[in-house]
Amino acid sequence: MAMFLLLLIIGLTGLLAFILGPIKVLRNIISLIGAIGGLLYFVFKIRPGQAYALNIKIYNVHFGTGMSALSIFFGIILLGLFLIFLIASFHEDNDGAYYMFSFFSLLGALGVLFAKDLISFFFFFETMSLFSFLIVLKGNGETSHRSAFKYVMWSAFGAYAFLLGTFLKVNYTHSVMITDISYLGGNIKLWILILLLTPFMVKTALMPFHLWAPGAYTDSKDTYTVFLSGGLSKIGVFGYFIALFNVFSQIAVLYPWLLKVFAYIGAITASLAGIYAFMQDDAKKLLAYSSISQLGYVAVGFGVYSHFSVVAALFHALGHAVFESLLFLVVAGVYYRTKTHDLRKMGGLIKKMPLSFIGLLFGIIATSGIPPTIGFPSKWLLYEAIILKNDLFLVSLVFFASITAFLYSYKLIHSIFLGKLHKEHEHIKEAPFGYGFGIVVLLIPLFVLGTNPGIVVKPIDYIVRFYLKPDLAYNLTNMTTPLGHVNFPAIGITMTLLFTLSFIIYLIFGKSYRAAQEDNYTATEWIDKDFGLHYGGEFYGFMRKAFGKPLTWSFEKILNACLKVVSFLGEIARGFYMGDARVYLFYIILFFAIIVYIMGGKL
Amino acid sequence: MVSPILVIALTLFLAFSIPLLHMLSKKLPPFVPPLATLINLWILITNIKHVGEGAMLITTAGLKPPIAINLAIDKFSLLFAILIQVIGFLLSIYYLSQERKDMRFYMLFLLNILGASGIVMTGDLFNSFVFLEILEISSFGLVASGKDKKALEGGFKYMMIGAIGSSLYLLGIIVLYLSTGTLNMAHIAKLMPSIPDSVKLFSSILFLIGIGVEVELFPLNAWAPDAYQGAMDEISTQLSSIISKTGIYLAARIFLTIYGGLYATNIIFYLAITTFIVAELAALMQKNVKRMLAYSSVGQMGLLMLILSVFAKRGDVFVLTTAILLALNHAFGKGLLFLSLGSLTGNTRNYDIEDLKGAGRANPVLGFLFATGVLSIIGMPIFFGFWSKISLLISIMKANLMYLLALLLLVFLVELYYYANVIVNLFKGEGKKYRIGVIPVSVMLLFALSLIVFGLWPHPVFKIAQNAAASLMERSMYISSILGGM
Amino acid sequence: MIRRLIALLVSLYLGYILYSFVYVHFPFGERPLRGVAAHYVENGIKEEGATNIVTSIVTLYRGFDTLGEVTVLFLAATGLGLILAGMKREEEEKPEPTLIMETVTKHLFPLVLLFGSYIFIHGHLTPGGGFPAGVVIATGYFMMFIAQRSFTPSEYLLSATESFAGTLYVIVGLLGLALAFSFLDNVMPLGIPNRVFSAGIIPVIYIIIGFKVGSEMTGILLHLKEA
Amino acid sequence: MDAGLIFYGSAIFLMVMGVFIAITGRHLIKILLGIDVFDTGLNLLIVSFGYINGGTAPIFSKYPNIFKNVVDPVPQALVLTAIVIGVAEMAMGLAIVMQIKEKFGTCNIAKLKELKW
Amino acid sequence: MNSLILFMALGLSVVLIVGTIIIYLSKDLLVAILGSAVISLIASIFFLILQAPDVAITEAAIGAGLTTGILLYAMKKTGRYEDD
Repeated sequence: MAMFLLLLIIGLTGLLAFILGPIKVLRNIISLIGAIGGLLYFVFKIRPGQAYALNIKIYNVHFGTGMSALSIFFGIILLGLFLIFLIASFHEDNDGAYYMFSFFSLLGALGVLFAKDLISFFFFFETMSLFSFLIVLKGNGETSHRSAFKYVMWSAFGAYAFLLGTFLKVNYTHSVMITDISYLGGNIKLWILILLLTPFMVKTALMPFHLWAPGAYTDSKDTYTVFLSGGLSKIGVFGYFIALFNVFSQIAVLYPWLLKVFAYIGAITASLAGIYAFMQDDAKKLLAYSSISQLGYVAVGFGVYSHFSVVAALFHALGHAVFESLLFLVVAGVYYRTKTHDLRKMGGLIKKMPLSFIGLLFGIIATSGIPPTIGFPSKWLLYEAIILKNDLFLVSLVFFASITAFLYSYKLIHSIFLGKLHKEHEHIKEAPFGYGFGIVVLLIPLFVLGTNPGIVVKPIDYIVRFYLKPDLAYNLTNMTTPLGHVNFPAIGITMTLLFTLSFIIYLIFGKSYRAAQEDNYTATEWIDKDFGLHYGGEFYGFMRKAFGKPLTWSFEKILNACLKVVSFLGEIARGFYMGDARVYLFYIILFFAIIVYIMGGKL
Repeated sequence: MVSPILVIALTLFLAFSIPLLHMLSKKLPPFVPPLATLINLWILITNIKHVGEGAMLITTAGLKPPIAINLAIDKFSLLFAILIQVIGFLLSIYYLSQERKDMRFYMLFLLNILGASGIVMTGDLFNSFVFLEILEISSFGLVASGKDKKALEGGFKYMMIGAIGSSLYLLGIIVLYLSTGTLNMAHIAKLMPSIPDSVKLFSSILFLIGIGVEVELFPLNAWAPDAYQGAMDEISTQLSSIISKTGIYLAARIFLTIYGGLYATNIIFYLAITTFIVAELAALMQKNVKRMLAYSSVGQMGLLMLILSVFAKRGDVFVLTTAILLALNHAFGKGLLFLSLGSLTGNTRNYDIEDLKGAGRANPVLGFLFATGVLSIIGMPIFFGFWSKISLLISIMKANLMYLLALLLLVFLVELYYYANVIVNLFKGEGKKYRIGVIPVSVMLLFALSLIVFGLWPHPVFKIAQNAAASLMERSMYISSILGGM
Repeated sequence: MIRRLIALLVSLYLGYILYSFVYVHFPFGERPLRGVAAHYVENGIKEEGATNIVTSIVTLYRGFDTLGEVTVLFLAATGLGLILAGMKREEEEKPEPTLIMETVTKHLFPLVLLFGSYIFIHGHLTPGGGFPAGVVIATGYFMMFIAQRSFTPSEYLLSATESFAGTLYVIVGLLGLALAFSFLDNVMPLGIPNRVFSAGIIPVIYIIIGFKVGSEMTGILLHLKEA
Repeated sequence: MDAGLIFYGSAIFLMVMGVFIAITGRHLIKILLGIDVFDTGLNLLIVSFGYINGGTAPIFSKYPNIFKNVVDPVPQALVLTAIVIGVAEMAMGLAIVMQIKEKFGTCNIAKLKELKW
Repeated sequence: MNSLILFMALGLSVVLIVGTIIIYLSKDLLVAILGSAVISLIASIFFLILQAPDVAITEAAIGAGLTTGILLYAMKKTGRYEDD
């Protein structure tokens, strides 16, 4: 019963937030109470293994909804992130409907975690994508309606594929519950798996299905992007786990090539998205592509399908939730103050927004997977797993992807915080409390889990151990795999020591000196005082020239091609109704004649 | 107990008396339709408990069925009768808010409701032809009553096709009469085995065309988009919610009860699929939102006929329950869409997508109503449409027509494409703000609320639909309860 | 041109199919009197008292159809009025009726009305019932519209008789329901066949239909004249 | 040639020609005429179905002696209703045609192309 | 059905066929309307031959009388000749 109570709490708070829409203060308090209540209730009341069978006898099928440990893991991530998003969102001016939609999208996401049968899975999955679509539609950008349209189309594409997969499964196994189908004959089970996987590939924006993600992330409200990219994409990862373990556990035996393909898609997504990322001049678009690329790693982790590669994938999913939302939160704070996302218009904000700078600094360190932070353990485990599988091409691809990660993170921090402060930004203050609180709260797990990952690896290992032979020895602070041993706090401390040492050396012996704007060779162009000679814009211009040509080709072209085919069919269908009533009458007579001719034999 | 024949007698009495009331005072006629539909609703509801197993027999002219005409009301027809009265009542309340119309408009509307409830209740074949004529003449009259170019053109086209369609329906009835000797539906159903095969086939083709025109099957539905688009918004609501549902009832009654789901049903199966695909593809290309809704409702009718033919191939109660769920969802959803579209465009009858840009933002209540209608028709979770779509897919899966299921999902994607396009355009940019009266909004809110409430707790609707479906399935029970062992 | 040819060919093919089907299954005149028709013929007079079986079928056995049919006519009259309501009346001159026309129609008109009322009063005895009677009365008025210089019956009166007759018809039906628990039942005494005052409510119904159809058709013609 | 050919033949010919005129007529009233001819043909067909060889009209004017060889009365009753319905449709159709003439200015159905595609 | 009536019916059906062809061909609507009146009249006679007096009177009154009247009124309003 606990699960329904939780969904009820969240649903009711959503409704209350809508009803109290105009009274801002009351609405904020109510939603805050709802979110915190939901989180606490979830942490204390929900236990793994609690199964609830709510049998709505609609189709003599009962919506068995139960709790697996994995759902708790993702549930906590979702509710935590939602709380952070909520606190930050109070600074933006949102109306009651916005909060209702966000609460209902959370409700949908939690419902997906609890669902034990495919139809209620679909029900909550559709609720989640419907209400997040409505929020993206309410977004502020002028292209937000185009990206909302793409978002709903892609998630519907995924949802209908899932529905087809469900009904194929039910047709062959006569049960709508999430049960194993690997015993089925023929390659129908392959089709069912691919169909069931599609919505999750769409949700985690894997390469062919990622077209909606940049638009949706950039055009939805800044704070909601934190929840959208950090929280809702985790449902995709949860879906991977369900599809690859609960629904089709013998996949490694029956279709190993599929897993290899899946891993390679993940790797290609990671690297290509990374390249796209550092091409962007809009901070949110950059982060959107970075989020896609990080999720690519998770797909690689699942693709490799060994025990600790899946652990790495789940851990990376958690890491992604932490550092990606941190980065989005910082950019949101910056936007709150400077009212722009354009990297070219920013610069030198380090003096004005020190906390955001620190937040972003550790965020990008985590994104590139450098030791003290949460990004490192999962990356390390991932590399170990791939090397163990001795698939060298995959390793080099993933390695290339993490190089791009480093490139776009540096561009981000450089363009926003370093360089020269623009004139109009002189007076701005630090990001308000909401963002600051979120940054601080997110920094804690960044370091704590970075240095002693055992806290999180224990529950994940407990989950994955059930399906794959465990070959990872670990305790709170260090891990040993067949290839090597690592002690995370040690590496963390050495990295920070090295970093501070090199910083001190730079300060003392550094040859750099502060030059005024005019003391500069400007090829006879007169640069007046406030023209920001800030190297923010064409940061990787030469990269774009080098990679530019192949990158202009995109999946959009395939989409437009099949759209053209459909509209051609539409033209034919439309042509039938040509407007002249006599022709309509002729259709009836002709139809009568044809039917009689076909049935002629028996007349 | 109040005999349901009063539903028809009273509606007729009030329709005839409108001119007399008009002479008393100009303001009286608009109040007659709500009164009439309310009384009918009351009569029908009191009769729910009397309709036990099989059909309730109400005789006319004091003689037993095959001799005289009789009404045969089973749970299936009672459900449709109540649906017609409910939507009729809501629409008549909607008309109250509009400025004083010509009194004849209310007479036509009332006679339309009479025709629909007549078809739903009658147990006699020729009588259904007469009521079908009443329904068709009053509906193309209502369509043409818009009096502008589009309305007149739509009305004329509907009239032309409807005239030929109903004549062929009459020929079908006559052929059945000649081969069985009676005009009573139950009696014909009983004597069906004695009819030679080719007569059965030819008469089922005639019925296929006669009812196909009414139910908008593929080659016969060319009139539908023009009539829906031409008519005024409340009339298109009436077309989509009342008149097409009566067509579905008639198709179910004739093809399932009389023919026992044999002859014309596999033609209908392929026709219905083509209707659905052609209509949805044509809707994709529309720039005019009203014509898009027209094509979409033709597509939904194709879906309904598809479900009926699937039942005829592999019959079980669940498939028929889906048909009823789909009919209810389409009646309320599409009705809401047409009504809110009217107010969204401020009754300027200019329905271009570009002019609708931002209208949802400008008047949020109407935007919410239109969005509810669209989301319910598409089948989104919170709304009633979800359950009807899921049960549609399950029943097709049960008939294990897997390729059909995949095809339907593909076409649902197309449907989502053009609906999402409308929703997105509605809520972006700056639109004009229109003032709408309290009554129209409250009527639309009722439609929307029913969609949401039944979406969240579909159990009661499902039970009602299951009873009605069960009673339609028992063909022999229907025959024996009417003819009483004749 | 080809389109007309194809249309002709297709309809001819359909005609051929229909003819061959009908020729095979329902040969002309060979069908025995069976089922419901046999019942009507045998005890039509006993049950309904009217010597004209077709009339007893139309008004009583299938009286509900006729009620529907009357509604259809009523529907046509109101629909016509509604659609023609907004027409602009262009005043074109009406040709001056000659003296002969005027006087002849003036005298003929009452005879036509008499003939019409004869038809619906004897509906249950002689062929022809309420509908042709009403139409005959309407053609009488039609003749007056054309021939007379200014002869316009008051629309007010026409629609009053029309709706009054309609309500009366429903009341007669309800009478049947009240007295014999079945709508449109023949509650009045059947009397001796072949007499004017016989066959229960059939003459009553036909008189009502006669008035109703007469006023309706005149109404239609009036609307068309003035549209 | 037997009687059936004349009655069935002419009835079906009327129906065929009616549909043909309705399909190829350019003027709206010509189309309505086509539909009217089709209806008349249909009514004639229905009544000729009802005819029984050697049967007389189903009216027993000389009451006491009821004779059995009577024509089938039911199709006649049905046709009575069908004729009236035909005229009702015709009246409504003409009203619409008159309004179309006023609003469109022409009665040529090819010009009625406001609603297409 | 003695042969005299049959022969007359045959003659009438020929008139019928000619009538429909006239309706089809004539550009002048008045001729077409009168053609349809003739068709109704002949149909009414056929009804008589087929022993259906009720239907004959109704068809004569409504078919020939009223429909022609309505059509003539409509033709008055919408112009007599077919404009292409």
